[in-house]
Amino acid sequence: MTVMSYLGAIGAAQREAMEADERVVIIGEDVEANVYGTTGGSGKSRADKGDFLQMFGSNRIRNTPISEEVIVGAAIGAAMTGLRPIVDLSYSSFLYMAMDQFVNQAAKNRYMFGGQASLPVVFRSAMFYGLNTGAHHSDRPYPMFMNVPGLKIVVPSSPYDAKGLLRTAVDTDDPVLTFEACTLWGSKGEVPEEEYSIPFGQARTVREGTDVTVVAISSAVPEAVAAAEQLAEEGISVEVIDPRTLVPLDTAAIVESVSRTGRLVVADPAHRTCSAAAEISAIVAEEAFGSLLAPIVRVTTPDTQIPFSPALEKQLYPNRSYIGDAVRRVTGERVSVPPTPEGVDDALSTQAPR
Amino acid sequence: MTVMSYLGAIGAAQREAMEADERVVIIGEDVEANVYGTTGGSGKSRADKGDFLQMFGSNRIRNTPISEEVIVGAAIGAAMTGLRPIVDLSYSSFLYMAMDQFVNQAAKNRYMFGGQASLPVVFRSAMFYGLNTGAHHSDRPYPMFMNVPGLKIVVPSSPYDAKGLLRTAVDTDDPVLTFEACTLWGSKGEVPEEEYSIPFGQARTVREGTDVTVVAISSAVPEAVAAAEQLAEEGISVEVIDPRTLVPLDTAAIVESVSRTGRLVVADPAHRTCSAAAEISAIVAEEAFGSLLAPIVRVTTPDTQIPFSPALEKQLYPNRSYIGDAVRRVTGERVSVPPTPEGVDDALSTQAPR
Amino acid sequence: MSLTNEELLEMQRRMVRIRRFDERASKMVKRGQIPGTVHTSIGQEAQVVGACMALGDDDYMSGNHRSHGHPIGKGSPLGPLMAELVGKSGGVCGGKGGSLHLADFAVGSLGESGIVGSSIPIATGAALSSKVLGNGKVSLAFFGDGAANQGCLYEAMNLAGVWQLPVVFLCENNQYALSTPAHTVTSGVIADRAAGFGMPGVRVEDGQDAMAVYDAVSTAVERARAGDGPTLVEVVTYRYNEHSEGLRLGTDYRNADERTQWLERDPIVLFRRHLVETGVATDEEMDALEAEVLDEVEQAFQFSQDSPFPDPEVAFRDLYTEPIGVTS
Amino acid sequence: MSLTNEELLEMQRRMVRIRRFDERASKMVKRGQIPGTVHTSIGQEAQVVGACMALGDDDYMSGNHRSHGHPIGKGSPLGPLMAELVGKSGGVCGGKGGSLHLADFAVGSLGESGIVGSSIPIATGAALSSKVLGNGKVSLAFFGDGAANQGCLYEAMNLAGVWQLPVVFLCENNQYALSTPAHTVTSGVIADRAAGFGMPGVRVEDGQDAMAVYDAVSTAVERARAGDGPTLVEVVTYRYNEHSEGLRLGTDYRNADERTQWLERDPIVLFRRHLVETGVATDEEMDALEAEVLDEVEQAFQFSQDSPFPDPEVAFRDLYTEPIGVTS
Ligand SMILES: Cc1ncc(C[n+]2csc(CCOP(=O)(O)OP(=O)(O)O)c2C)c(N)n1
Ligand SMILES: Cc1ncc(C[n+]2csc(CCOP(=O)(O)OP(=O)(O)O)c2C)c(N)n1
Ligand SMILES: [Mg+2]
Ligand SMILES: [Mg+2]
Repeated sequence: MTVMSYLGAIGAAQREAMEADERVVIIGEDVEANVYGTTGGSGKSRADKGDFLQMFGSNRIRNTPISEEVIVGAAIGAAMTGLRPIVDLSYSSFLYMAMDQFVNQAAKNRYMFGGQASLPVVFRSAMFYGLNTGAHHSDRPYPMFMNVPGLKIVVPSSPYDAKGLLRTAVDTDDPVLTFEACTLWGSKGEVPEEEYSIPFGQARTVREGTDVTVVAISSAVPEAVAAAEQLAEEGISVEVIDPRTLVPLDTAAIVESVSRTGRLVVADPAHRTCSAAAEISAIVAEEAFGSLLAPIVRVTTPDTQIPFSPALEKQLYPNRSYIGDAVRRVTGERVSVPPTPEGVDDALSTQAPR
Repeated sequence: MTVMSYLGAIGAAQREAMEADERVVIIGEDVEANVYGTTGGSGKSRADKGDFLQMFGSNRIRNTPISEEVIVGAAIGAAMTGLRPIVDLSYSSFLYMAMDQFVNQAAKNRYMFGGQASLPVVFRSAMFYGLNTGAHHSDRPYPMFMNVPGLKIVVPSSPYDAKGLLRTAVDTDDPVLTFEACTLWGSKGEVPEEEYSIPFGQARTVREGTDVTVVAISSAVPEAVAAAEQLAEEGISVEVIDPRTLVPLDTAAIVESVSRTGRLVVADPAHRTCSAAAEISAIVAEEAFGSLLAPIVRVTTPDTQIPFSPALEKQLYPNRSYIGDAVRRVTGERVSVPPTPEGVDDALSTQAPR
Repeated sequence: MSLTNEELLEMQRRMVRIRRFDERASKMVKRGQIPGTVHTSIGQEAQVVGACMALGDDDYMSGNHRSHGHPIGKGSPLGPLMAELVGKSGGVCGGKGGSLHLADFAVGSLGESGIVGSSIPIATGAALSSKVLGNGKVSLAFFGDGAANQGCLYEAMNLAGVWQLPVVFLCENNQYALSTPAHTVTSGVIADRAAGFGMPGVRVEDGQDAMAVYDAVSTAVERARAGDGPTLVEVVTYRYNEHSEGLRLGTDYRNADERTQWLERDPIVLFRRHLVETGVATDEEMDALEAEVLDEVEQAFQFSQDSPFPDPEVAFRDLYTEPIGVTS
Repeated sequence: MSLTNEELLEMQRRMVRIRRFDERASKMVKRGQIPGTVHTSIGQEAQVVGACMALGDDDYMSGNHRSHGHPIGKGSPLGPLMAELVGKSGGVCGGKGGSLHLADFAVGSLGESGIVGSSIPIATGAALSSKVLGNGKVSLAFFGDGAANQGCLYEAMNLAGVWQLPVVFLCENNQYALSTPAHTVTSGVIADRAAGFGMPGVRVEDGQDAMAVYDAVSTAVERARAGDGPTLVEVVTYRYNEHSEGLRLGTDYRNADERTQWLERDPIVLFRRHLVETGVATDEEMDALEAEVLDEVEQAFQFSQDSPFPDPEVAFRDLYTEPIGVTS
């Protein structure tokens, strides 16, 4: 085991995948200069050991124009003809530019063509919410991609998962979208020295518990764990489950947990309406209804766009306090309904360029 | 009252809105030749009375290049500066081309700019599912737009609603997306002679009942009604609710109905995961849990893309039989889980060009 | 770039194949034997086949809603195509694609696209893969004058230009996009757009002359294969039929005279005359070829009728390479 | 197209305003007084102001992430802009936009955009509205050399061309998109792309000369106002600072000599010299102008500090014109 940051784990997975298979290429804006920190060695300096351009050459590290639609489309076409591209789209907010290619080509081609195509292509992007990056740089759009059959959706919440899931993504013959959480970039964790991969569709039980199941997504996972620790002190035992992949979704693990706890809270940083939380709630309301002892409560980002001001933004996302309140609510305590404005926090800031 | 087809009602609403306000313009591909039948008189012939180009001139009937991204964006820009455009995007499957403009401009501009902008613009499109139009022409993408705060989403299921809701859409100062159901184009219904509009966020109780609430969307509404009629004969009383607008959603009406019936089935032609049905289920599982006597069952299109073959497609969508089975299931009868393949139906076909 | 006699005959054969196949498909639509519609390439055969013959068997292409002409031009057998239009299990996509949305990977057809413009990036990506893998394959993207106003074309042209990808952008300018005359929605000349993106732009004014198309595309393909990057080729042509079969529009957006003039320069008639005049074939041989193709189309029709419909359960296959258990 | 002395001085004043405002903002980022980052227009003032001065007060414009220069160039007061960068209630968008995502409708600024290329259709739509309403207003879209590879630009150019919309497409070619040199990702010459879309394409080689920019854009604006349609103007310029403030890249993608050379042709120094040499102003007057602007920037800073943060509840306003009750 070695300790790695979430961002470092992504870089390491990319490097190992590129070393393992010559057909793996990286395509994206500013990947040559390692602007987003996943195509270099440790640190961001080209001089440092491990610069991708030096290691793999410009034939495989493809610095692109700002043309998301053709970048995504070309990666799909390349995947259909023998390459295994990793496309770095930097911010998740830029995915909309290529929506037609995601939905009409990536998701449909194999199916429409009766299995003639396989599409080993990974689309990476980072969600920058909570960092005062403004409405054009704060999207968490995975729910809309979950509604598109044919895509696989990955939402790692730890360095270990980020590395193992990304490796699986590259090795899979289907199109995968990974949504990385920028707020977790700096988080550190243990990662095996040797290469490994994590199968899709297997949730991780982050913390065991008996009173309430909290299914938490992406950056809500550490918040749920923090809430669970606090609640443990209050005598409430919380089980925290991280689905890790939203498509495929480990329905069985969630249903099994709820069948034991009888209560479900879903913490999801996406906007509320038609969120991943909505889906998980609906699955449980259909498949584990008999076990339910209390309403299913969603802790999501409310249906508003993301304001820039540090005085406005932070209150919007699921945090330990809202999750804690939701758990208390389903265990019978009377609490105010989240989100209640938290007042002005000091803003986090990030070095990531926009 | 007069009898109108669903398609005719849309045309009539457009005509009345254009007559009422000079700032209303129609922008779209092939709108000049009335290819989709909503910019002409009765019938599709220019010679017929009521041709829009003749009535309103080419300054207001704007036949466009095939450039969805700029069409949508230009309509947004025009709305921000004094026009009230109706954009005809023909098939809902083409909306992805302009996704960035929908999400990053239409939905965000007013909010980001602190209320400086208002965006009176309507985006119309038709969903052609069930007509063997293939994977590129069969999308029902409203759930992904529901996940975008700032847009209003309209799904009319009758001529009366189509006309009244479209008029409201044009008269609203916010961006509205209407998803019309091609399978309902030919359906006829009573419509007032005089101009009228239907407020957003008010569900319609299509049929009253006491045992089960069926919330049905778009073309699932007539199917739900047909199922209810059949179930009535079996002694099961079904209440059918059509939300009519998904954003804003008449949560109160749904919760109230479930609080009486104790049972909920949601019939939604969208793909299952993160569907409107998921959202409605999640709302009820949170807000009406105490009234629920049975699992909430969703009848949706399964998470697969849409195959062309008439032998494959029809089985996929919510129909009276699946809805009936779902109702029986929540009322305690043992039935097979939908969808069970139905075998080969004769395919419907449509004259609409692709 | 000179063709052998066999190749010249093959050129004519493929054009006739497209014509007869599409005529048959049109009839089938009218008789309700095909669900939905089809878009024929009738009148555009020289443009399609002239381009395809300039490609090698292993080269790639992508297309659009006018979707059978391209694979036929590239050499696809007719039976599976016809069965696909009917939605049968013997269809080239097992009935899952249907018209507009089919592909025949066996002949390098990576997919026709029902979404106007959407397959242009795909062909560009195939060219990227050729470039990275160094396998010498060329890609060609077919698209219409209407699609030439989709932004992704210019993103693709720019990307292909900077990376010197082996791709040919082939605009089938049949002068209309559905009911809309190209000149009313196109600012400037399509072929002239190439220059600003650093590549040659060629306009084949007589797109009914298969050899003219062949020559222009061959030059582009050679250029691509030599590593000198992309070319934009615009071919001026005409569709004889309505935009799609069964469609009836109230307006008379195309003038009747115009159609008559184009009918006088029928690409198949012209090329047949050329072959006979240059001694490549006799009139009898040409008649025989036509008869053979008619027979082939009849067999394709029979195949489409005899092939069973797919099992309903097939709807739940092929979404992912490893099924993730979607059944309801 | 000749400017009065007052206008010439206003031109210089706006350039200095941009410079000093952006310098102050840069400092504020480094001191943590602005959350996130800002993108300065330092070095590009002639290109911004030369273009804006060619527009009337009522004319529209849209911009991009390099987002304060444009409204300042168009005449925005500095206080609300500065307050916006800090996220205060006195901000021009009440703190909801922030840098990259702000607008000042009072000066015709319809929105800077954090999404590269995304605001080009907006300006095009404003031009459509001018055309339909016949109100004589012109629109201008600012975008970078990087954005020139987004497809929506070409869709917009084509649409503006066929509809003869009164819009100017202004490409700020500062030769880099973030770390990426324009020549490595741009095939052909941006200005040359205009011809294929049926409009004039002008390249202002000396984008540090405010008058050169002003003249080129004025010609385009006149053309637009006369109903003769769009123009593409490419201005060659240079940003002095890093892509965004606080960003540190490991690679040396811009060469130091290059920067030195550009610093020698500073647009503000050049224009001041021009004004003094042509007798429009004395050196003392120029010094006074600089001092006034510095003072203005200081006041803007003070305003941004004094303005309160918005009430948290403000996050739930302004999504729709009529609230639909989103609070949780
Ligand atoms: C993105 C998109 N927009 C609109 C359509 C509807 N549509 C189908 S074909 C067509 C016209 C295409 O014209 P062109 O590209 O010239 O090809 P042609 O049919 O003339 O061969 C239109 C508007 C579509 N399929 N996809
Ligand atoms: C659609 C999209 N893609 C990528 C980015 C990230 N990004 C922000 S600015 C920028 C470079 C823009 O370059 P250019 O258009 O030349 O403008 P400049 O910064 O040089 O003024 C990039 C890649 C973005 N904001 N939006
Ligand atoms: Mg055409
Ligand atoms: Mg630049």
